[in-house]
Amino acid sequence: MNMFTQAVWIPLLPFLSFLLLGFFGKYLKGTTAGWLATVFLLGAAAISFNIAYEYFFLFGKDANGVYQTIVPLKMTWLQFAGGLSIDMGLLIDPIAVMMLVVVTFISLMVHLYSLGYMKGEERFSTYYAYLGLFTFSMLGLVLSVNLFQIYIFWELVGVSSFLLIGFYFDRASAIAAAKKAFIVTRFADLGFLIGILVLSSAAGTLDFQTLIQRLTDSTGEGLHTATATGFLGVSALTWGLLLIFMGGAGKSAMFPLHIWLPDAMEGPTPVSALIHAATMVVAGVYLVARLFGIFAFSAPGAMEVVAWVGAISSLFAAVIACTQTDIKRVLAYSTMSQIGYMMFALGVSGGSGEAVDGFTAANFHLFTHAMFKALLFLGAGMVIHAVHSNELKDMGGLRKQLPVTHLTFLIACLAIAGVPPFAGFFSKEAILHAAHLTHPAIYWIGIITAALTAFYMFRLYFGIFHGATSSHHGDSHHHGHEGDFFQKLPLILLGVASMTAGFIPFGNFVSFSGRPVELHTDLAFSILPVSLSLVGILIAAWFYRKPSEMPDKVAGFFGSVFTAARQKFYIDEIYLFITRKIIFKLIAAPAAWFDRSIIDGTVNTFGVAAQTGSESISDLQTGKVQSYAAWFVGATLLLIIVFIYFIH
Amino acid sequence: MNLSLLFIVPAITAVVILFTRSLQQARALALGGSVVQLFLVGNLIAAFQRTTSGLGDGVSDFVFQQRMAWFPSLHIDYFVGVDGISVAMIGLTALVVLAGVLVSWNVTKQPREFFFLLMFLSAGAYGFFISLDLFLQFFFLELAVIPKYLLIGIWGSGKKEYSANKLALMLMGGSALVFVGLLGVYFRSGSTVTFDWLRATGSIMPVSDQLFFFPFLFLGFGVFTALFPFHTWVPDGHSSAPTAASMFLAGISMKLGGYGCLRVAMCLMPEAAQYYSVYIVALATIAVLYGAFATMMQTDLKYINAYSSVSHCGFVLLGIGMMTRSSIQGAVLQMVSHGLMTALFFAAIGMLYERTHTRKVSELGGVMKSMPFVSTLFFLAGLCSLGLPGLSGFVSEMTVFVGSWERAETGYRVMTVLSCMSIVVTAVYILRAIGSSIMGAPRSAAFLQFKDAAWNERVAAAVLMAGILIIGITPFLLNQLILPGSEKIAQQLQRIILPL
Amino acid sequence: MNEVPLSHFLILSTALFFIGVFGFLSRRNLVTILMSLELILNSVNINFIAFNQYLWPGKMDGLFFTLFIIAIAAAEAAVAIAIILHLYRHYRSIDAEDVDTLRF
Amino acid sequence: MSISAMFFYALSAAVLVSAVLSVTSRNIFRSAIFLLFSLISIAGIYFWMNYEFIAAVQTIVYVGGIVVLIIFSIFLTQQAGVSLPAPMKGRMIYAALASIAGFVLVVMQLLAHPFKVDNSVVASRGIKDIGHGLLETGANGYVLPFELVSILLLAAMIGCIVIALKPNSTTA
Repeated sequence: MNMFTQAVWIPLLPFLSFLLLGFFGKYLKGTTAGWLATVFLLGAAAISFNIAYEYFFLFGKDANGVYQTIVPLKMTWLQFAGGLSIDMGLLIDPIAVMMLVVVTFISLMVHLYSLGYMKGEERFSTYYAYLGLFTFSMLGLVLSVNLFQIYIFWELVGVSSFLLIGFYFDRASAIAAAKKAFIVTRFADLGFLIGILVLSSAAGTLDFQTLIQRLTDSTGEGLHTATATGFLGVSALTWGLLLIFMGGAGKSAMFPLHIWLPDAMEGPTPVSALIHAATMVVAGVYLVARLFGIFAFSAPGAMEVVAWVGAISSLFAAVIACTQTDIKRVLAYSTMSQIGYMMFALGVSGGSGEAVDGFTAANFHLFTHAMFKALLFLGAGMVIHAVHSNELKDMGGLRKQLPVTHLTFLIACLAIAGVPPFAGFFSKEAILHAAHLTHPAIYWIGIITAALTAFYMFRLYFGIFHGATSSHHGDSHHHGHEGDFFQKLPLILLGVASMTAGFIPFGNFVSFSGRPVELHTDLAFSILPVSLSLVGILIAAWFYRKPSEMPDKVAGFFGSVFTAARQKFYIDEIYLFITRKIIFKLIAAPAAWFDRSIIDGTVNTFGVAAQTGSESISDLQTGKVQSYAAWFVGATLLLIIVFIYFIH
Repeated sequence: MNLSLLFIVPAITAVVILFTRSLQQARALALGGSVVQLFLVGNLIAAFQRTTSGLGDGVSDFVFQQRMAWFPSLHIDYFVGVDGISVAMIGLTALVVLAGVLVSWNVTKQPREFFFLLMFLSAGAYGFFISLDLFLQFFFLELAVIPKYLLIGIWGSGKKEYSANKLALMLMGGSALVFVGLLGVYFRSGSTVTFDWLRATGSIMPVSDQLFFFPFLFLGFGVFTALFPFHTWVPDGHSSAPTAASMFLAGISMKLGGYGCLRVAMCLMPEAAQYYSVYIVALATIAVLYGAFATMMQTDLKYINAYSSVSHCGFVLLGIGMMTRSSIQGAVLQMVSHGLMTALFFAAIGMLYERTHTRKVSELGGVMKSMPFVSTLFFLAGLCSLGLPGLSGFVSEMTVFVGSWERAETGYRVMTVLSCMSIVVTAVYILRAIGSSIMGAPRSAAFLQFKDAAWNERVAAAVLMAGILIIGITPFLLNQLILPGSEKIAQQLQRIILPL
Repeated sequence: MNEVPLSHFLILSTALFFIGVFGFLSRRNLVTILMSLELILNSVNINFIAFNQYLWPGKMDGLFFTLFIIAIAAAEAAVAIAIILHLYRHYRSIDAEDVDTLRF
Repeated sequence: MSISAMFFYALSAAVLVSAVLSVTSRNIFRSAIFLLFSLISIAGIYFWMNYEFIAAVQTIVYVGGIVVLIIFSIFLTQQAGVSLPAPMKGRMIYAALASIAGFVLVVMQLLAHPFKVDNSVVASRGIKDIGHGLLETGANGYVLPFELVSILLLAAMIGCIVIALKPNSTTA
């Protein structure tokens, strides 16, 4: 079993690359730093794939054919005096291995792609150092054995995301976006932290395995106390899980904590592909999946919330995505929408029966989504490099100029739209099937979202690669090459993955019980979603393939709804109102004023009182000997009288 | 290990510095003294580990005890000894003082007196942490006040006279309260008068006396550690003080208070501590949140760090007030961690100020380009302050939170949750400060010309960073030092012998 | 002389003492203040002599004290007058009200 | 009342009257002269009590020394014939009240106190005895204070010279 200790190198290699580049990066010329980091990551990816192979095919199963949870390494990191402890270690189970593969693979692709994309940047080595830090943190998160360990790496991915979003730190918008991302997720993490405290105090442990075991054992004491005590009519356990989910929702940009994700597109595009599409944003899904047992068995209420938040986010984001013109923002909302899919897939599945397939479906979608969304972002990066703009209106007719990009982008669009036989089709079908079983309403939301997804993705596709060549960038032909081989390679690899990932028998590897499950692909069931997706694609083609008046007419038809969607339903404004007007004006400013005026004022008043008091007393000190004598005589007499006649 | 050396070495260094002729000599001596001190402290830690490892797990005793009669007629002894907690605090002091000497490398105004006072201060702090006799401890506490007044008044900036007066008077007021409390302990605990900490903890003071004297001791030490509402010396004092003095003030001096609250006030009067715990927790929560919110509105980097110190020291008091085993452990961790972090923050602010001559957030910007090292430092200090894992702030704050959560009463839960909220507010103000002073476009062409940190600044930063990283990445090292001590204190606090 | 009771001596000396006090407090000229001081000292001397005579006639301690007081008074007067002259040179006045530099 | 007693009361009256005049006169020179009378009357009381040596010392030191010194200082600091500035009224009233109050208080106390008058032996107080007493080193000897006073006088003399000397000879 100890062969899995090698997994420790998976996060450590990127970390070493971070240290190396962080300290000595400035001495490396050209793309050396990038190559160094890529080599390190290649090592990590190789180990991940090796582990995946060994786990899934050789040693992962126990005698009954069930995938085991293996903890090859665990050490006490911080022992609390009260009995809890934060452990650091490695936890290998199907979802962790799946995530290892995803993270290292996408990260490797991004490393390769950035060699060309970021070439000539002033802080090239810093960029790679940050990438290393991020990859390290994300892998650490994936491998966590302990609720607090996951929180630790959770924060670390947050800060690496901050660093990468704010990579162009001389742009005010980049700083604002980075701050926003960090603060919003931090706010969500507050919930996470309190959730951890609630769960740990109920279970008396922070260790995942023990925690899940104690909180799902219906005869155990931990579960009993956690459900018996409550607050506002909701049991402590449900509160804890909801608060933890709040953390997950923040990281995964679920409504209403999503506002940071579109802004996060200020970062370099490969970063968006890595962090804000494929890996970090699915951490919330991963977290819920990690604690799935508790959710499913002990807190169905919390599951319900997860399902609905996911469903609302997916529809909400899809609507907004239809109206945005910045291609990266469209992709960002699309990401949010797809994560909503995964989230409600988890939410709708129960702890047993056929519904539990939702768990597998969510992870499957996570896997396929990582492939095609990373591909979409990397493709968008190509496009943006070609036209030097993020705006859809500056693009058009680029299919000749960027053939590889065009082809791979199309594959990714087909995949995300759920057209068979591309990857997205399979995972989406599984999700819709799971929803159909338990939550028909969410199933319909899913269907509508799927159609919208097809529409806005092909709106993007046709807008970029078809239609009139934008006059604005007519001169863009002379830098019309698509970048070097190493930029194209990731596109091709990801394109292949997007085409074929659906055929992986995912249910054989990842399931809640550890036993293989058969994911549902049923022709009759698939007709509706697929045909709706095709309708979406056709409408997009009709609207955007050639310049047409239809989009404006439709926009006019929807009127204020369209405007609201375009303005992202004013969520940002609401947040601004809360922060600027309430927190700053009504809490922070009064606090600062109170401190300076009242508290400091009191202190100063004491000072002034002492000073004036002593000054007025010092008037007695005239320097005139006779007045002293007068006081002396008078006081002596007084004392004599007092002592003789009043005190005996 | 002779503990007396710990304050004798800096004291001798201080005196010898008075006889130097130039800046070069003075600073070399000060540096030498602090390096020797660091070795001494390293030796102390090693010796401590050796000695206590024989005692078995979880046993905490004061080792290296020394006792000599000092004022026999008053039963005042020269009595010193250390446990894990004091060793940790001594380690903190050694690091901060060394860094403080290094960042003051180019003090031009009366360097001899400056370094003299700095070393003198450190002698006071060392003495405070090793004392086991309450009077001796008070003596060292007072010793560490006056030099601050001079450091701020002479080498400070801004409205330095005002700040120096305010600081000295408020701290003196705190000491006066402490002394009243100590007299209470002296006369009322046990059958005979005693200032001996060990004896006083062993005997039981009548509860009515505890209830009367506890507020004196706690509030008195609380003034030192910026207990709300006695914190207002902190912003003014820190902002006017020269860099090294700020570092010392926030890094060590505020910890004298926390240490006193824990070691003296709480341990000597556990019953009163139980009784007042809810008030302590409430005040601490106010300090945590209120300090954080007040920080959001500050525009001067030093004020930002000063107010955030109020907030962070609130965690120390929160941990102390919660009185659970983990929370006490967390309070001690937070003392060490905050000491290092805030010293680093002040050092970074000092470096920025030295070059740009402004501390206003609005007048800075884009210094990352010309001063990557200083900026990274600033950034790391900020991240530590907002509790990023891998840096020390995370470890200590989480321990405080976990410990606080162990109190299941609704009121305590509410305050714990409120205190947790500060992690968001902290993120807001730290990122605002970083975003507008470090990042962004360079404010002017002059901002591209600044020189990055010099060797002395780099070493100073490295010393503090090393501490922060060691605690942040391998917290178990520090933890094994302080865990037995915290357990013992928690046990003492759980002692309920007489019903209230 | 024994028909005069001790108390009469004491009343005399008390009266002289308070006349001196009155002068000390009310006069403004430093020389007159010094003169009032001499009266006060003399009242003390009378007391010493009277006590010696009436209460301890077998001893001479009161006498010696009186002697020493006179000697000290002489020294005091000399120093005081030196100071007065110095002040006069400095302030061109020996008014006690004008001499008030001894303050905060 | 015997003649002797009447002598005492007359001398006392002289002492008090001239003392009062001395502290109230507006002419400083007259003040000094009244002081002189008062001191001489006190010397008279000492004579009347058979303390001839003290009376002599009183006459020599006070009358011959101090008063003369005072008169000299008056000459040095005061234009003759110029009357003194009027004392401040408030201070004067306060002084009078305080003095009277103090006098009453003390007199009340000493009248209430029973002094144990000793009529036994009267020690011989000749010059010889005084000389022995002053220079004796035994239990009743006063040689130490005597020496101290002599040092004090020396110090006073040097002090006077130093103080009264013009501060800077070059400016003189």
